[in-house]
Amino acid sequence: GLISIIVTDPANPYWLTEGQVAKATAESLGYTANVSAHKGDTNTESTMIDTAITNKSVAIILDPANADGSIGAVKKAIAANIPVFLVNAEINQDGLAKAQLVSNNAQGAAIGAQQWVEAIGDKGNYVELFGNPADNNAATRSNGYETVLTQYPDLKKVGKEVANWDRTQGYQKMQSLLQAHPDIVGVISGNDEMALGAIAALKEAGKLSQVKVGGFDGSPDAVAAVKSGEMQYTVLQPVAVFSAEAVKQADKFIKTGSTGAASEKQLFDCALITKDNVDKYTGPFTLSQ
Amino acid sequence: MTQPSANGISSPAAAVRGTTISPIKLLLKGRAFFALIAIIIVFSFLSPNYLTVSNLLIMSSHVAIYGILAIGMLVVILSGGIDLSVGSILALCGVVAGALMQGVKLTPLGVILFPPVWAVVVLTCALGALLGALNGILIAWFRVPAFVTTLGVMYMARGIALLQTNGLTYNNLAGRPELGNTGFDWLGFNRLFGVPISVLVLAALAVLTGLMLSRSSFGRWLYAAGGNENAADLSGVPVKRVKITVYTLSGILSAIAGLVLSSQLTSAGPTAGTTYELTAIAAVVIGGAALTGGRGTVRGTMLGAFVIGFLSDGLVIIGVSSYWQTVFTGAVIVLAVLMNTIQYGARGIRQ
Amino acid sequence: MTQPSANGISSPAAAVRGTTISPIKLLLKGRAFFALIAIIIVFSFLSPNYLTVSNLLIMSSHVAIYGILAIGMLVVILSGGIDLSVGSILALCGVVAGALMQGVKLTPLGVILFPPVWAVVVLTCALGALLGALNGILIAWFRVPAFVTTLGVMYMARGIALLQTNGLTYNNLAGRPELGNTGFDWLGFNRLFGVPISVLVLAALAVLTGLMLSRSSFGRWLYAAGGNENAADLSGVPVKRVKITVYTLSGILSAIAGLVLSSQLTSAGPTAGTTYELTAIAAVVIGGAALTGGRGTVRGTMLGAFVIGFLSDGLVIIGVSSYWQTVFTGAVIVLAVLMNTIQYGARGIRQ
Amino acid sequence: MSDAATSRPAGEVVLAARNIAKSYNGVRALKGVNFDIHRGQVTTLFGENGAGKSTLMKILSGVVQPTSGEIVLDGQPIVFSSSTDARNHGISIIHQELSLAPNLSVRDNIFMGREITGPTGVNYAEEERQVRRLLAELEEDIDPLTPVEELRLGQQQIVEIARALSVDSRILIMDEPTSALSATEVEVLFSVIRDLTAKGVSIVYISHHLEEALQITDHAVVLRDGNMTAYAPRADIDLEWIVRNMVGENYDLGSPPTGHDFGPVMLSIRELTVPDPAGGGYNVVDRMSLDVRAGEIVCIYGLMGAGRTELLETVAGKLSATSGEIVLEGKEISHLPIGERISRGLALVPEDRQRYGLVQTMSVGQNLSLASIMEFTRGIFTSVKLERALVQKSIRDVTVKTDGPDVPIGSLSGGNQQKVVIGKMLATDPKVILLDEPSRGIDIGAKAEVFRILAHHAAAGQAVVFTTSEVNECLSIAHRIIIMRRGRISAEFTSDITKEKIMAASGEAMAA
Ligand SMILES: Nc1ncnc2c1ncn2[C@@H]1O[C@H](COP(=O)(O)OP(=O)(O)OP(=O)(O)O)[C@@H](O)[C@H]1O
Ligand SMILES: Nc1ncnc2c1ncn2[C@@H]1O[C@H](COP(=O)(O)OP(=O)(O)OP(=O)(O)O)[C@@H](O)[C@H]1O
Ligand SMILES: [Mg+2]
Ligand SMILES: [Mg+2]
Repeated sequence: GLISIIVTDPANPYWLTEGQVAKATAESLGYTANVSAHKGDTNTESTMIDTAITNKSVAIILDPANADGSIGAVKKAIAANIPVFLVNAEINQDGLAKAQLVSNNAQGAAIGAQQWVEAIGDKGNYVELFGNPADNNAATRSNGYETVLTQYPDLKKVGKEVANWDRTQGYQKMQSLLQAHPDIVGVISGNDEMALGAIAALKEAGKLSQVKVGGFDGSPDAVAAVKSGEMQYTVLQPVAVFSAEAVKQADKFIKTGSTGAASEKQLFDCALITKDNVDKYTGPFTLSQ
Repeated sequence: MTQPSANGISSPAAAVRGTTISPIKLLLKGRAFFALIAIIIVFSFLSPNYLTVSNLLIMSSHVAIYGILAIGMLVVILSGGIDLSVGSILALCGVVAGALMQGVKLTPLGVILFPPVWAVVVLTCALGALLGALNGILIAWFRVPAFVTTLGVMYMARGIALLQTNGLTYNNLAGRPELGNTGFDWLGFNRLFGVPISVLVLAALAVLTGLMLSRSSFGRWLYAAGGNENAADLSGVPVKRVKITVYTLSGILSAIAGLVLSSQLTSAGPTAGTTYELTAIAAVVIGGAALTGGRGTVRGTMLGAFVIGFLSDGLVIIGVSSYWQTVFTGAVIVLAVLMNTIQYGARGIRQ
Repeated sequence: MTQPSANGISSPAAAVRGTTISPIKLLLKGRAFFALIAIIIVFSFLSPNYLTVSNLLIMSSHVAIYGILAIGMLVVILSGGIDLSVGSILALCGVVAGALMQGVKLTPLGVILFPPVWAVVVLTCALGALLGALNGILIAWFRVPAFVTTLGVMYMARGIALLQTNGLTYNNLAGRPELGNTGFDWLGFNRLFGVPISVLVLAALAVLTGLMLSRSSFGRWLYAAGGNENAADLSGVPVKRVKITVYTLSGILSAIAGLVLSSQLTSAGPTAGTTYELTAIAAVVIGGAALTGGRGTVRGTMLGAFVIGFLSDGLVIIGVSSYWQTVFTGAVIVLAVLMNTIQYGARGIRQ
Repeated sequence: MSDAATSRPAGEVVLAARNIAKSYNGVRALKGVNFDIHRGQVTTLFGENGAGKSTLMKILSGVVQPTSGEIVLDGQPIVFSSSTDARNHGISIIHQELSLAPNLSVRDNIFMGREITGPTGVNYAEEERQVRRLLAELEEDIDPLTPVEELRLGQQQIVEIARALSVDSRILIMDEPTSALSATEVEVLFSVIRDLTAKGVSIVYISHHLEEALQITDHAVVLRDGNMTAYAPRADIDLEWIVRNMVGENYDLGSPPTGHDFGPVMLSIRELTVPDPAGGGYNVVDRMSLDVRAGEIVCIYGLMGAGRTELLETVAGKLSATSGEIVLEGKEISHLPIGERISRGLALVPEDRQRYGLVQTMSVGQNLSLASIMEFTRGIFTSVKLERALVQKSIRDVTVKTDGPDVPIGSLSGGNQQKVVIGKMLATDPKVILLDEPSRGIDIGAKAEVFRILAHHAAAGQAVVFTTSEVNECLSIAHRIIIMRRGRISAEFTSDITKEKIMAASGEAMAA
C-alpha cells in the first residue's frame, strides 16, 4: 500500500530528514511512500490530505502545519478511514490521530537553557530570537528558556525578535539588535537557522568572541558550528528516531489494528550537542550512543 | 502584455452578434484551454486516480479558493490596476469570521453574543468590502498607485489579523446548536447534487461576473476605463466610481474566499492566504488578460485557475518530489502561454 | 499608475538643459524623500541608537540587497516589463557560488577543482545573465507576457536551487588558503574607509546605472521603448535588444545580490530571497516609477529602497512587536506615497 | 430640443465665450477671447498651430476650466463641471486627438458612457442598429463589432465623428475632424453637416484645410496667439483674408523647386508585394515598382485604403514584404532592421503621430532627438551639448512653438506635435525621406515651411516621397505625382497636370 508522508518544507534539513527517514522506513517495510510538503499553509496541507485520500493511501504520516488549523484536515482523513500519525508537532485535539510523536520541546529547551547559562555565566544582558509565532513550538521553547533563565536574576533579556526560523532574518534582526544593545553577552535562539544568522552578524561586527550563541534542532550546519566553536551548543531533536517510529507504528496499526504504544501522545527526549560529544554526531540528526 | 487583440471584448461582441456559439467554441477561444487539456491527459496516463469524478470534484474545490480570488483580481486588472491585498484580506476576514463564531463579548453588558451564521457571513463580506473600498478610495481619489496602495493594505490587513488572534488559529467554527449558530461548515463540507458547495459558489460567482462584464453598462465602463482612461472619462464614464467598485468587489470576493477556506478547513488562521495574490494574478494572466488593463475574460481566468490547480494537484498525486513540483509548475506556466502565442501566431498580437 | 508626469524624465531632461542642479534639489525631486526624512526623525526620537553612524551603515548594508535587486527591477520596469524572478535567481546564484566554493568534482579526471574567488564571481554573474537573458528572449522574441515568463522562471530557478542542494545550505564559503580560494567573505564582511563593501557595491551600481540611464544612448532607448514601444521601434530603437538587455542586467544584478547576501551570511541556501521581488518592486514604485514603463529614476528607486529598509530596521530597534511591525510597514508605505501625492498636488498628475 | 430651437430666429447666438482666458502653468494659451456660436450655422475657427483653438473648444465643452471669463448659454452664464455636464446641456465635441478605447469595438466606443439599457442589461442589438445607421449615413463600411485598434486612422476618425453625431446635441464642436479623411469622406461629412444645420444644430468647425473649410462655413473667426484677431461672415471672406489674418502675410505653397538636376536613383522599389497586415488575405501592395532619384520630390496620391501607408511602412521596415526588393543607393535593404535603414539614410514620418510618432513620457527635446541618438553619442555617453544644439536646430527648422525643449510633449498643440515628428526624422539627415500625410494638422504657414524644407532637402540632393489626401499639395511641390489604387500604380503625372485628372485617376470622381 501507499503511505503518504506530509512534511513542512524539505528546503530545511530538519524536515528533509524527517521525510527521508520516514520514506526509507516505509519502503523497508514493503510500502510505497510519497513525500509532499505543505510549507506551513493549512490550505496546502488540506489539499495534500485530499490527494492522499484520492491516492487511496493506507496511512498518512503528517507533520501538522498548525496545532488548531490542522484539526480539520486530520478529521477529513479519519472520515475517509485512513489512519493518521502525527510527527514533530501536535494538534490541540486528542483522539483523532492514532499517535502523536513529538520531541519534548520543553525538556529540550530546559537542557539548552542550562547549557547556555553554563557557557555564559549567570549575569549580563542577552537577546532571544523567536521562531514563527504561528508555530506552537516557538512559544514552547521560549517558555522553556524563560523558566530556566528567570532563575538567574542578573541575566537580563533586553530584546526579543521574531525571525521566523529564517537565517537571513536572524542575521538582519541580530544586526539591528546589536545596534540597540551593543553590550549583550549572549543570544539564545529558537532554532539553529536563526542562530547561524546571528553568528554571521556577530562575526561581521567582530563580536563573536564576546557573545555566545545557543541553538536548537541539531542540524548539520549547527553541529559544524559547534565543532568549530562558533556556537556553544545545540539541542538535538530526535527527528530521525520519531519519524521512523511513526512509520513502524503505522505498519503495526495496519497489520494489527493497534499502534502498540501506550498512549497517543509520545514525547521523545532531546539531547544536547556540545563540543564534547559532537564527534558522536554520525548522520543528519543522529547522535550515536 | 501580449494577447490576441480581440480577446478582451470577444464575449460582449459574441453576445450581441446574437449567434449561438457552442460551448466548445467558447472554450477553444480561451488561451489556456489547450494547456488544461494537455495537463488532464498527461496526468490521466500517469495516475489512474487522476481522471475520476471524485478527484475532479476535489480538485475543483481546491481551485475554488484561487478561482474566487482570481475573479476579483480580473475585474481589478481589467480596470488597469492590481490588487496585492487579496490574500491578506482573505486571512483577516477568515479570522474575523472565526472570532464572530466564538461569540462577541459585550463587556458592559456582560453577555456573549453569538451571531447566527448568516450574520457572520454578511459582516465578514462587509469587512472585505470596506477594506476593498479603502484600496479603491486611495487609488481613485488620492491617486496613490494601485501597487503601493494594495501592498500597504496587504501588510496592514495581515498585521491586524495577527494582532487580533495573537498569531493563533480559531478552530471551533462548527458552532453549537444551542447557540443557534451552526451551519458554518456547510460552505466547505456539503455537496449539492454531489458537487461541493465551494465549486458551486465559484461557478455562480463566475457566471455573475461574466454577465456583469458582458451585459451591464458597468462592464463596458470597466473595459473602457482600462483601455483608455482619458477617453472613458471624456465620454462620461464615471472612472473613479468604477475603480472604487472594482476594488470593493475584489474585497468582497476575498472575504468570500476567506469564508470558504475557513469552512473547508474548519479553522481560521492569520497566516492563511499568504502569496495567494500571486497565484490569482497568474491565473488571470495565463487566462489571457493584459496587466495593462482593458483585456481579459472570466472564461480565460477560470481556465487559468484550473490550469494552475489541476497541475499542482496532479503533481502531488503522481508523487513528484516537491522540488520538481516547483520546477514543473514554472515550466508549465511558461509553456501554457507560449503554446498559445505560437498557436495564434504573431497576427493580432500587439505589445 | 500615477505620478507627476515630468518625473520620469526629469534627469535626462535636466541633462539636456545642461543646468547644474544642486544635490539638494535633486533629492527634493525624489518622491520618497520626505518619507525617508520623516522616518529618520521619528526613529531618532524613539531610540538613541538609531541615528548613529554605525547603525546607519548597518542599515544601509541591509538595504544593499534590496537596493541592488531594485536597480535591476527599475530598468525592467522602465522598459514596461516586470521581473518576478529576481529573488529566485538570487538564491540559485547564491547556491551555485556556494557549490563552486566547495569545489567542482571532475569525475572522469578524478580531481576536484577549486576555482579562485574571482572565477566564482564571474561564473555566478554569467549564470545570472543567462537566466535573465532567458527571460528576455521569451519576452522579446516569443512575446510571452513578462509577468508569466518571469513567474515561470521564478519557480524554475527556485526548484533548481532546491534540487541542486537537496534542500541543504552551503556553509563553508570562506575558502581555504591552501586551495587558493579565500576572499569570498570580503564582499559581506570587509569595510573600506569604514563603509561596508556591500554599501559601496550598491552605490557603485546605482551611479553606473544612473549614468547609463541619463547619459548613454541605451538609457534613452530604454525610456523610449517603455514610453511608446511602437514609436521607439519606428525611430530605429532596437526594442527587442533593449528588452533582452534589461532582463539580462536584472539577472546579473540578482546574481550580485546573491553573492553579497551569501557573503554576508557566509552561507548559501536555496530558500534565500523568497518574496524579495515584492520588496524590490515596492522600492521602485515608492521611488516614483510607473509600472506602465518609461518613467522612473535610479535616485527615486534608491530612496524607495532606503524608505523600506530604514523603516523595518527602525521598528526592530525600537522593539515594536512583530505584528505591529507588519501593520506599520503597510501604513508607512501608503503614507510615503500619499504624502508625495499631496505635496505635488493634483497638478501634473496624469493617470 | 428642437421645439425650443425652432422658436428662435436664425443666427441667434446660442453659446458664447466672454473674455475667456486660460493659462497652463503660467503659459497663456488664451488671453481673453470672445466667441459666439450661432444657431443653425457653421462657425469656423482659423488659427496657427498653438493659437489656442483646441483650448477654447475644450473650455466650451467642459473638458477644461477657464482661468477667467465666462460661458453664456442661451443668455445665461453657466459653468460646465465636466464634459458630461456640457453634454447634458447639448454640447458635444470631436477631439483633435482621438479619444477612443482601442480595446473596444466601434459600437462600444460610440456608446461608451451612454449605454442603452434594457431589462437584460445593455441592449447591444439596439446600439448596433444605431451604429449601423450612423455609419451608413457617413457612407462608411465598417463593421460595428471590429475593435477600434484594427481600424485605419481615417476610420477611427469616422468613429469619433459617429460618436459625436450619435448624441442628439444642439451644438457640435469639430476640432479638425477631417485631418485623416479623404476628399470623398469630407464631402459626405459636409452633407451631414448641412443636414444638421438645417435642423438647427450649431456647428463649430476647425480645420487647417482652408479651402475645404470655406466651402462649409457661415462665419469665420481667426485666433492668433490666444487673441481673437478677426471676425467676418462668409460673404466677406476669402482665402487670402484668412491667411492674412492668421499669419500676418500671404502664403503660397509655392511650386515644385526647379534649377537642379535629378541625380542617380536613390530609392528603387521593385515588384514589392505586401499582404494585408490585418490578415485580410489580399495584398495591400501588389507587385509595385517605383524609382525615386536624388533631388526628386514624389507625391503619392490615392484614396483612403489605397495602400500608401503600407507601402511606406514596408520600405521603412515596419512591415515585411512577401516578395520584391527595396534598394537604397544600389544596396538591397529589405532584410535590414529599422535602425539600420535609418542610419543608411532612410527615414519615415509615420501617419499616426500618437501611436507611432511620439513617446508621450518624454520631453519635446527627447522626442526630437530620439532617432538620431547616435549623432550625439561620443563613446558610450551622449553629449549634452551636441544634443542641445541638435534639438535647438530642429525646433528652429520645423518652427515648433514650445516653451523650450524640456516641456512634456503632451503640452504642445496638435500641429506642433506633428512638427516634432517631422523634425525628429529630418534630424537624422536622411538621403531618402518618406512622409505619410505630413501636413496632417499643421497650419498653412507651417505647411509652407515644411514644403520649403522638403524642397531645400531635394535641392541638396535628397529624395523625397510623401503621401497626401489634398491634391493641391501634390500639385504645388511634387515633380512627379503617382496615383495609387488597390496597391498598384494606376497613373503617373508630372506637375503640370490638373486636379481633375488626378482625382479621376484615383477613382475619386467615380466614388463622389
Ligand atoms: N495641457 C497643456 N499643458 C500646457 N500647455 C498646453 C496644454 N495644452 C495646450 N497648451 C498650450 O496652449 C497653447 C494653445 O494650444 P492649442 O492646443 O489650443 O492650440 P491649437 O490652436 O489647437 O493648435 P493646433 O492647430 O496645432 O491644434 C499652445 O501653446 C500649447 O502649447
Ligand atoms: N484590394 C483591397 N481590397 C479590400 N480592401 C483593401 C484593399 N486594399 C486595401 N484595402 C484596405 O485598405 C487598407 C490599406 O489602407 P492604407 O492605410 O494602406 O491606405 P492609405 O492609402 O495609406 O490610406 P490612408 O492613409 O489615407 O488611410 C487595408 O488595411 C484594407 O483595409
Ligand atoms: Mg488643436
Ligand atoms: Mg495612409
